[in-house]
Amino acid sequence: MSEALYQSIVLESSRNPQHAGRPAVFNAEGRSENRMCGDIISIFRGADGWRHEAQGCAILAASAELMCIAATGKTAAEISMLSWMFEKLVNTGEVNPELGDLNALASIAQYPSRLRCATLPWSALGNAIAGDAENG
Amino acid sequence: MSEALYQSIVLESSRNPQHAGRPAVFNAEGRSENRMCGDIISIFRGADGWRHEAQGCAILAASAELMCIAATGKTAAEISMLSWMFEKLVNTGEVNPELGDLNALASIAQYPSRLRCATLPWSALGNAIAGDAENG
Amino acid sequence: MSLTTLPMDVHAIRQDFPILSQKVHGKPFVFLDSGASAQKPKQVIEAMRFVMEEQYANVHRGLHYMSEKASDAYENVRDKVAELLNAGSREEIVFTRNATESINLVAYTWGRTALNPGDVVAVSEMEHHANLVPWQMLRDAHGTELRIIKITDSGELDWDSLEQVFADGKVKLLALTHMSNVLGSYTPVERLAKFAHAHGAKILLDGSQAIVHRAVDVRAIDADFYVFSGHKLYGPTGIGVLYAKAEILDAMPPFLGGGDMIASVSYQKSTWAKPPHRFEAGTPAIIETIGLGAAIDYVRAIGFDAIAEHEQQLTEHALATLNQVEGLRILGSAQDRGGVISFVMKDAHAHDIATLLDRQGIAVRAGHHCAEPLMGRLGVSSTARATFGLYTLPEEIDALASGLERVRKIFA
Amino acid sequence: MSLTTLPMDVHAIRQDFPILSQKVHGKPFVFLDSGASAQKPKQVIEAMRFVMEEQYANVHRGLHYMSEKASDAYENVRDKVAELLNAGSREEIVFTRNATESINLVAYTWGRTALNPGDVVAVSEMEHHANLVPWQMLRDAHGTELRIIKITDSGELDWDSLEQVFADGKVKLLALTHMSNVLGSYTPVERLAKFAHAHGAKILLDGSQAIVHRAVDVRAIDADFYVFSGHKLYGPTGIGVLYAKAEILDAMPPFLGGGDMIASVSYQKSTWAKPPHRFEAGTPAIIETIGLGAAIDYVRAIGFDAIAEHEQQLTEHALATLNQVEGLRILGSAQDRGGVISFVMKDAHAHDIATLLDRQGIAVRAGHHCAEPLMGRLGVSSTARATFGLYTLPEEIDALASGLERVRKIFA
Ligand SMILES: Cc1ncc(COP(=O)(O)O)c(C=O)c1O
Ligand SMILES: Cc1ncc(COP(=O)(O)O)c(C=O)c1O
Repeated sequence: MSEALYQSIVLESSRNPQHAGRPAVFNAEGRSENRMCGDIISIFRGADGWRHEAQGCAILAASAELMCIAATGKTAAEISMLSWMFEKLVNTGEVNPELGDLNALASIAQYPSRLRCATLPWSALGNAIAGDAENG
Repeated sequence: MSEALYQSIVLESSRNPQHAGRPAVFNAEGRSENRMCGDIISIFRGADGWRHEAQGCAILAASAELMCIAATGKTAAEISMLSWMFEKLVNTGEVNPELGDLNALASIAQYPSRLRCATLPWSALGNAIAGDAENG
Repeated sequence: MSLTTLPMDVHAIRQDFPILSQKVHGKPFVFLDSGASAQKPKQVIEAMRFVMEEQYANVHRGLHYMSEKASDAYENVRDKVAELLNAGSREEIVFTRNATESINLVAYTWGRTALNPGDVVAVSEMEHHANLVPWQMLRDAHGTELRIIKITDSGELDWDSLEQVFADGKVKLLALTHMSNVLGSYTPVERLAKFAHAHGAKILLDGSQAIVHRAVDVRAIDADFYVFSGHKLYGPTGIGVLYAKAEILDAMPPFLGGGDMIASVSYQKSTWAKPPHRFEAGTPAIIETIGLGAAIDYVRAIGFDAIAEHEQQLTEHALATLNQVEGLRILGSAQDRGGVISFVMKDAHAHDIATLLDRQGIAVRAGHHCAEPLMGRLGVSSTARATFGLYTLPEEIDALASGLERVRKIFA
Repeated sequence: MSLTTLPMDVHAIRQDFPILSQKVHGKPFVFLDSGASAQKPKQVIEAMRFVMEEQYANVHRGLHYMSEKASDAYENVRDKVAELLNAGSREEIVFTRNATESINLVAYTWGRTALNPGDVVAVSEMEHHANLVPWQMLRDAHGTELRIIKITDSGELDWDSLEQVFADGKVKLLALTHMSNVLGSYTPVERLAKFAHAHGAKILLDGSQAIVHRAVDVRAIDADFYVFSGHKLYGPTGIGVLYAKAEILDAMPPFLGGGDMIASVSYQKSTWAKPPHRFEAGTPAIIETIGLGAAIDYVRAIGFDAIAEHEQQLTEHALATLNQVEGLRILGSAQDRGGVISFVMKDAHAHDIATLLDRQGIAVRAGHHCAEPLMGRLGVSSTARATFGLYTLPEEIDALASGLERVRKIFA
């Protein structure tokens, strides 16, 4: 289907995110941006897990939401494994059962110029974890 | 004929010029050069008329020689008329009886990139006459 | 809008552009991105093929047949450009890579010699980065000042702001776009040139967008500098133009050093060739220049009257049609505006719009259009943009409108 | 020399170059001016046609199909160039207009930041103006010193002179040709790079001529900068290459300002993109870059081993054959020399030679070959020059020799 990328799970995650908004208190924070298109994303680890603040397209927002859901409750090592699998997913388009709902973004592989929109939240998450490690 | 430009009168004028060499005494002098190809020419008016010192190709040398012959004994006004007719000759290729031996250079019109070789002596002559006029 | 009212036979013109009959994602290709770069007619492609297959050699220094032919063809385009712009002479035309290089050339040479530290370069809020960053770099390297002339909410130059910027008499260069690549607004160039000159400033016009749609007469405008790119005017990439008045070019030092731009070279000192060659170092874009010549022949054969009228009709049609798409907002509403239309949509980001349109075969651009500061002024982070060329059909604008309806439904 | 000994099928190769079957002044076209610019194989012409007819749009910022295709094709050539040069990474490859611009880019950016007034740039007596004038301009603008390394009478670099020039430790850049465009001499680049580095200097190599004939490995050479032009490598005009080591590029400020070279733009301050994009402002030569990619594919398919051997055989044949022409003198006699042969003839000026050969269909170049100071060193005001490409046949050298016999007779 030609608009495969914009399936309901993606639209739903971008429109009605449950993990959006900066928590009042957080113990890790990461940011990433793509100035070429104005995308900006911040990731926070609050009391109830990972949250995001995304400014950009639907793919960015959906990817951020799905990522926060998947990352919450995971260790740094598990997140880095997830990140690696996600990278593979969006580059090859091959669905990976371990990725659950993140597979909704598989068809980004057919939209190479949008890849960055999907991976930007993961860079921010990487930054958050790296910063956390640095601080202690 | 494909080598029309190099007819005997041109070769002869370039090889055995009768008006070459700086006169010991001269009362007008002009110079022109084309640095793109290294051509340099100086023109002098000595006791026995116009003479040239040319450094360059056969066309330059022949044109200088034929010009000195044609210009000698002429007034500035007549020379400027000649120069104008010569310009026309080498641009159109149309023989002009009034130009006499200078017509040997008519076929330069078929060699546009060599035009400058034929007209350089005339620029130097123009400079000589202009300088002369300036000096009084 | 009925086709029969178009001022030229766009269907016949489309036959000249082979790419327009391609399919994209299985759909007819609707190309609404000419403002970024235009497609090439077969006349241009053929001119480039011809020189490569039949008359190619390096130019200027050759005494053989192929070099003479190529040199003639190359230099002949200088005459064509001079005619296109109604320049005073062919020596006022310098070939560059693109409009960007043309502006940088002026900033590096004229800017660093004719301007003194403390002198002001004024640009507007709606400049492409190409007409902003070089002046920032000049500021940082040479100590000139950079001032910004505001635009109104409708996307026109704010005359009050212009007067303020000029008030202290320090402005020595007004560098302005002739047509905004985001808002489609034309600037009143004759009036601006008069204003600049009356205030002791020169004027540089970025004609990248305008040259495509309107007859440009640099002498009627009294422009000091005028720049554009070949690739937006249906010509090849790799070739651009700088027009400058003869007395200005004469006084400018060279930009790049190398072959063809010198009069003589010795280790101690080299002397420079006369303009325009002084500014064309090294082997030029021979094939591309010849391609540009073919593009100029092509547009002039159609005629700028017809082209301008066609653009006008398309623009009116687009404004009317797109305004009917629910939640869509067109940016800018200048009186004098042309075939460049930027818009945003409620709930749909420009990138998503572009991607979804692409899947329907429709090519539009999305992003900041190399005008980041303007995005800030407009209060958006990016826009979607549809731009028209001489091959654009009203039906393609209708296709865009239905495509956008579909986008709206997905995001509704 | 018998054809059967040639290391590749030159007759088959010639079929790829449509222009070679043209007639000139009614005679078969004998093109011996590839050193100025090479002819283009139909694979290159076809690649350019393809992009213009089937996959064209502006690159980098597009989210639609045509832009993605064109961007991929464009960026893909960066990989091809990186492979051609054996660069460490694709980010070390910057696209320019030609070798001249590549050298100027280094002089303007690296030269004005990494070099201090008083630092020395050293070039040789056999540089093309492209590798001399930019360093003169840098000297005059920035206060660096320019030193000249002598060559021997055979046309090789004079090692004593090199050591003298470096003796006081002030040389910070050695800028040298990899192959002389007048004498055909190759320079011992590995050894020179070692020498330069041991003396705390960087090395820039002008590969305009060498790249055409030999496999170049910038890492094996340990070159800091390497430049060449597409049009001499059977590619289109309007596209050139600058290779520089990643850490050097990273530290270099931008050259031209505009679109695509920025990370972010605000009125106060803009930040620059990472290399190579930092150095590619504005719409690049998309079509020409893709053409260059096809040219690289073409020469690599033939293989540099075969190309180099072919050049070697032609050169030997030419030296033997031309030396038999009475009154002809070949300039230079370097041990390691290739397919560029300059000569003078008793009583016949180079211009007359070129014109008379042209009338026989034979294209050679005449003049100072953009190397005026070298002409002074050689004690001539100009030379005639025959240069060979991969399509050159030994028979064409024979035709040149008989053509020259004819010239000799005319002037005898
Ligand atoms: C050795 C050398 N360097 C530099 C150049 C300049 O090349 P381009 O004119 O393509 O910039 C040439 C070609 O003319 C050359 O032979
Ligand atoms: C108004 C304007 N100025 C300058 C440019 C830069 O043109 P180029 O990238 O061809 O140098 C563009 C095109 O992107 C433009 O629209």
